[in-house]
Amino acid sequence: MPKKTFSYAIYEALKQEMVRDPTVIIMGEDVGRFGGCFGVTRDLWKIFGEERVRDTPISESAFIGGGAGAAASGLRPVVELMFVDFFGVAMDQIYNQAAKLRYMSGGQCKFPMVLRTTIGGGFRAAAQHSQVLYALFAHVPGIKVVVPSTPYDAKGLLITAIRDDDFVMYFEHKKLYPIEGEVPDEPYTIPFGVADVKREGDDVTVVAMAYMVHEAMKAADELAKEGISVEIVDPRTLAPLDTDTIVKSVEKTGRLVVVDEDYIYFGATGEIITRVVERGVALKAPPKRVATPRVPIPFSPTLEDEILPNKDKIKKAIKETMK
Amino acid sequence: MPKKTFSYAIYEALKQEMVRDPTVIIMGEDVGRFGGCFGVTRDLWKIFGEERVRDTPISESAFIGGGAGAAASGLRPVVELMFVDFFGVAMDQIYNQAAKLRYMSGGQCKFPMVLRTTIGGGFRAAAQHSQVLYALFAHVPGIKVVVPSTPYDAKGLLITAIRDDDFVMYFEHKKLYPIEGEVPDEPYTIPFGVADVKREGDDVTVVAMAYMVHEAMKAADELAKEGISVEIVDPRTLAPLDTDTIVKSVEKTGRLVVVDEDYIYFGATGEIITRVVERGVALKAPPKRVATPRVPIPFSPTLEDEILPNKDKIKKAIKETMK
Amino acid sequence: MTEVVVKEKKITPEEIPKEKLLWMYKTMLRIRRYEEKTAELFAAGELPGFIHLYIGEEAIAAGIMAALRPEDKITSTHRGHGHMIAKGGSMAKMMAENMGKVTGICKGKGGSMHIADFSIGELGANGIIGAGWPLGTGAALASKLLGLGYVVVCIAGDGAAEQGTFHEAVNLASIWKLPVVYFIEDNEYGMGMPSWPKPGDPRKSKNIKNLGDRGIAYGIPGVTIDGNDPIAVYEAVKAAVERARIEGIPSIIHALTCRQRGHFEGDPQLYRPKEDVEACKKRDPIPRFRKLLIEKGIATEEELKKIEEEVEKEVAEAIEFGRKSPFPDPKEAYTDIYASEPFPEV
Amino acid sequence: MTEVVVKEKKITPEEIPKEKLLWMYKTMLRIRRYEEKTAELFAAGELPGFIHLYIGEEAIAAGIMAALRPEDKITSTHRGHGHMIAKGGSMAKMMAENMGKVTGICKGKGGSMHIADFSIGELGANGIIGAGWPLGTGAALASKLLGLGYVVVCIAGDGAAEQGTFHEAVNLASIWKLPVVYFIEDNEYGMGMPSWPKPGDPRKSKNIKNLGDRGIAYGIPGVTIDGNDPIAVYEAVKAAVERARIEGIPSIIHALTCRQRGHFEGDPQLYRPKEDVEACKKRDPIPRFRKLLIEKGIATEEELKKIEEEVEKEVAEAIEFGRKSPFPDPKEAYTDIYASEPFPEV
Ligand SMILES: Cc1ncc(C[n+]2csc(CCOP(=O)(O)OP(=O)(O)O)c2C)c(N)n1
Ligand SMILES: Cc1ncc(C[n+]2csc(CCOP(=O)(O)OP(=O)(O)O)c2C)c(N)n1
Ligand SMILES: [Mg+2]
Ligand SMILES: [Mg+2]
Repeated sequence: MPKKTFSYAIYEALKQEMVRDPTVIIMGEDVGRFGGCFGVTRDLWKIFGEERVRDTPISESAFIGGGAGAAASGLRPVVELMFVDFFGVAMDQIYNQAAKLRYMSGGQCKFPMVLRTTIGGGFRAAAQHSQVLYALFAHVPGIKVVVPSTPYDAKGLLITAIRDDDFVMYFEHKKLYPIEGEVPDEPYTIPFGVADVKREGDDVTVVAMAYMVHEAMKAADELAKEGISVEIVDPRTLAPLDTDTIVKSVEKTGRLVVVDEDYIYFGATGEIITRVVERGVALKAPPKRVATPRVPIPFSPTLEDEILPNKDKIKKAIKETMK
Repeated sequence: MPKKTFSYAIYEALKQEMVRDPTVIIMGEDVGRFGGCFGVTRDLWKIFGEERVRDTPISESAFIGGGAGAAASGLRPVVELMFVDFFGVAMDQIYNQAAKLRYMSGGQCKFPMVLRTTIGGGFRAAAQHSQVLYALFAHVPGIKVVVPSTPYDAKGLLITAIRDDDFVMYFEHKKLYPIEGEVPDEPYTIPFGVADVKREGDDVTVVAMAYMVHEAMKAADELAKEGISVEIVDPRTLAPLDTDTIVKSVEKTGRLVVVDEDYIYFGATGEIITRVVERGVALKAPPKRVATPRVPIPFSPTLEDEILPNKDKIKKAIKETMK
Repeated sequence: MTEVVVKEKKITPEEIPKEKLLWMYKTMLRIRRYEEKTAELFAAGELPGFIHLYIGEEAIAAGIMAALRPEDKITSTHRGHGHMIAKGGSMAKMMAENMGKVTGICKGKGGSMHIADFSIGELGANGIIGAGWPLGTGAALASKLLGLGYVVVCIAGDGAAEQGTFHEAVNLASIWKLPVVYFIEDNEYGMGMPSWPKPGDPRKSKNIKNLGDRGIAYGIPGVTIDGNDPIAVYEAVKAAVERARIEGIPSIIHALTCRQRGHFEGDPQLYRPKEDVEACKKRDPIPRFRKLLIEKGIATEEELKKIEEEVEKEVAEAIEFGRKSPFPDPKEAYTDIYASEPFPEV
Repeated sequence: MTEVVVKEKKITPEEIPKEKLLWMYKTMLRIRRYEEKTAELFAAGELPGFIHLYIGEEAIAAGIMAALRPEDKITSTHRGHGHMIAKGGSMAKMMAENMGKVTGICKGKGGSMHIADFSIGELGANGIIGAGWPLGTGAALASKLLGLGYVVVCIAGDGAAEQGTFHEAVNLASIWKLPVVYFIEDNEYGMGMPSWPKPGDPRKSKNIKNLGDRGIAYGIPGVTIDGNDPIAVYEAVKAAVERARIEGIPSIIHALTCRQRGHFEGDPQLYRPKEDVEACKKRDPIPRFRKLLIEKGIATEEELKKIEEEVEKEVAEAIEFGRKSPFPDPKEAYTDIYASEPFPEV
């Protein structure tokens, strides 16, 4: 299979879906001539024209709400929120409108809209350009939350998202863009709600998402040398969340570490641990979480490195469950 | 001690703090001549004048962000967001500005602002006027999250909030407003991060917040007759969360049910259960949660009653942990 | 502060076909009677939740819809019963909805603040002030890109015009040349907050009276009109809709009206001068329009009486329909969230 | 579309004290040299994160601050180095901040997008476009209610003027009569999106050229000025600040300038016509103002040379200070979140 970057896999999915379905359009800040803040949309504006690849003013409420209105009226917009950190200027259109209008109308309309956004720290981009925040959207009803970790997943999940008749939020970790992996040339879909066991193992289950899958993989590689066998489960979507696969893995290993770059409290780590323990799975050690503390992301490298989860913190947590 | 309603307790706290400290001001939609959408601010505009009790246009970003700017500049604003459901039009000013500017500036400024807001269903007010949502604010850094359940707590916690030099969000469940309880006439404070055991018991620990404390109390009363002894812990603040008190209770009872009117996933129930299990507390039965499913709050009484947590659902969950 | 400059009407009643004039009258009346009964039912405890009545503002809904084609769309507000009726929605299904019945237009899931009928281009009331501006703008984008030829009228209140969404949406439509009209119903209050000072009350929610002037901020036409005259509304909307449909030029229309009742049912209006309510009732658009129809010889007393009887009957039937309908099955709470149901978890 | 109507200047250079003129010149130059070095340091990998340079826009910061009193305050943006320097902030502490050092003005926690110095009334750059409009409005409210007598100038870009926060904040200040000035730096781009069409690029982010006209929408004065002329900026701000301070009348000032470099360092500007960059460089405010000072006999070559040398030295020292400073201790990550520390949990 050809190797492609995560960024290219997304670009390819967008391009193929735009070819397939003329109602797919792209909107956002600098998704056109700039090629996207991170270069993901590249030359799509040249291929499909500026009617279908629309640069917007800095008016997120208008173009996200506009995307919802367009989705309810026959278009299939893929809207870009440049950084998830900016969600606060448009949250009402996201969670009260796009997410709920179908229900409130008794199912009269649908919202085939995808909201792509970028997440993640490590770029010294400080408190308003480094967050993850997907737990906020998984908390409220009416939103499907997609968190790919590999180029293969990125393409398949994005195509599913675009073809889905519901409102989907699709989170791209900025550190993943240059990562390469095998990606088929033809379009394919990956169903929502199906976790992927990214690595099999017997001693400890690590549930990790997005870029943290890669940090967990490194940790597992190193621990393998120490004789600890780690299984890594990547949920791929947080809403719906594939509890069965996670539980099955923990039933096998008896140990659970959840790794998440989002803030630690009231988020994904607590949810995933609870999904397991409420099923009554027998644990050999208390479950652990490795996540970002409830601290605004600091700018200085020494400070940012202190708070972000990474391979070493994951290793430490895994080892603690083995004591 | 005199009996007062929850609503009056809040009013009294506001009045006493405005008398004590001339820098305390109130801002929000119809907090003045209307007396507040739920009548909480009553005649404060007459007592303190319309300079200190300011009616705003329907511009939540402007007056919440304005509150933050004023707080950083010497005022101590108590701002009202009429329903928490409206947070989406002003979330950036809440979570990226008021909550983070102190940190980003290296501690140069402080934000003695309180954002009061109302939560809760049961009023047939449908999907955009019935939500709870406090978990969203407890997830992100820089916000203190206060969730009173009784008139006594309401007054003491609000006075603490107003005197606190940090940004505090204060959540008032609409069903609590008419509830009466003993409230001292003089001002007093209740520290943040200290849970209150609202009822002592031996068999099961129920952690409940806001109006759900009362549903849990009713459940406990009924179960007492069946010989089940329920301990009810009210965290009172979610950030900070008094894990110690909760853990101590579960260590005693060995059983845990978390009751929350907020949406079930990626919220408070998962967080509280995880706080307990990650400490390795031995449980006699899997922990349980009773919360609102991830469904927009429906309008029709039959539908809304179906999804909201209540006494009977709490009883059922408690009994399941006793099997 | 600018003085209100209300645009001079150019169309005379004689230039409008009689059926349209009678349609407007009947529409206003249908709304009025529906709302009056709603007030009674609310007081009697038959309508759960929040209810915001349109009484006194009927000329707007009638005038707007008289200027639209069936395929044109609107976005509406929490005060949306009138928009729904005028756009052609079923009174019975709306009444059933507001009673929380399964036969309601939204199956009882939305209620008064969320009534919608996509089949007639009523894209939804909204519980969030100002949320409709972007949503309608997006619907206009779909019209343009898919070549569907419809225009969207985003209707919302004077209060909604202070939300940031107004600014963003109008600017977007202006630069993208979308077929949309932004219609501001200025009923002089946003809940308890007056649009501009009242006797003994210095508060105001804006510093200009003529919100039509805001068109200048976006390089589009804007106008302030008498919102209690259905012909003035019809004329302004007709012109704006034509510009929008043919040239992709959006407009702002600011219509002056007033709220005869409280913000919501049960509001004692303690914040409001009594004379203000009286003054508003004097401006009632329905007797005024009725008088005009008679005086100009457009309709006879008998014709109007007949309309009035038809309306009474329709409203009574709507109530009957609602009352007889069952509440939804509780398990219906879990459907209609996603189009791709069943969803693995709620 | 409206044509740009740039307000005629009334003040002549001769009417301004020489020290102020020289201060403006020096300030512009201090910003320029600081930014040039910043570009070099960024390219060399000495500055982490995102860096947005102010090169070409210096006349605005110099002109604004020349009109302010020390107690007046500003809110700033991601492109805020120039505002900080002109307001009187320490170059050295800003450089240290941008290097992520503990001696930085924000202890290394904020970085370039969040530099702030409350001690001089610089209430903070902001990573969120448009966030400063409400924040500054609130600071103006505090000035009014506490009788502090300062005025706030909210400075942000043309892009920021399309955010809903602009609309809400300006309306609020207008009805509340707050001592605030909304200053729009129109550098013709918001990232890669032009303010109005460029050769071969039909895009635009607004449909009017003269954003000063937006004052009409709020019933306040608005003006569009030449943002590359520090005297024009000084004049407009002086008038606006006086109105604000004495009468509580806010204003909108729209200043036309241009961005000589990419949106952020590392931006190859592929979306931008090459001629546009060239044209912008030709409009450079610094040589223009220098020429004026010489031609009008206000300053001699020697005087200006001396200033230029001082500036070089100051910048060199700032870099030196930054370089020599240590990075913060990692545990500092957990402090400064709350004023009431220690907080029980992070
Ligand atoms: C974002 C938001 N803020 C506040 C409210 C509460 N609220 C409901 S109706 C209303 C007044 C709306 O005024 P206007 O837009 O003039 O409409 P009117 O009720 O006068 O028809 C307010 C403040 C809301 N629903 N949404
Ligand atoms: C709410 C928000 N949306 C988008 C961005 C991304 N962004 C950063 S700078 C910028 C352009 C800002 O343009 P303008 O306000 O004109 O300021 P300039 O950079 O031209 O000085 C954009 C879109 C952001 N930081 N915040
Ligand atoms: Mg109104
Ligand atoms: Mg710009």
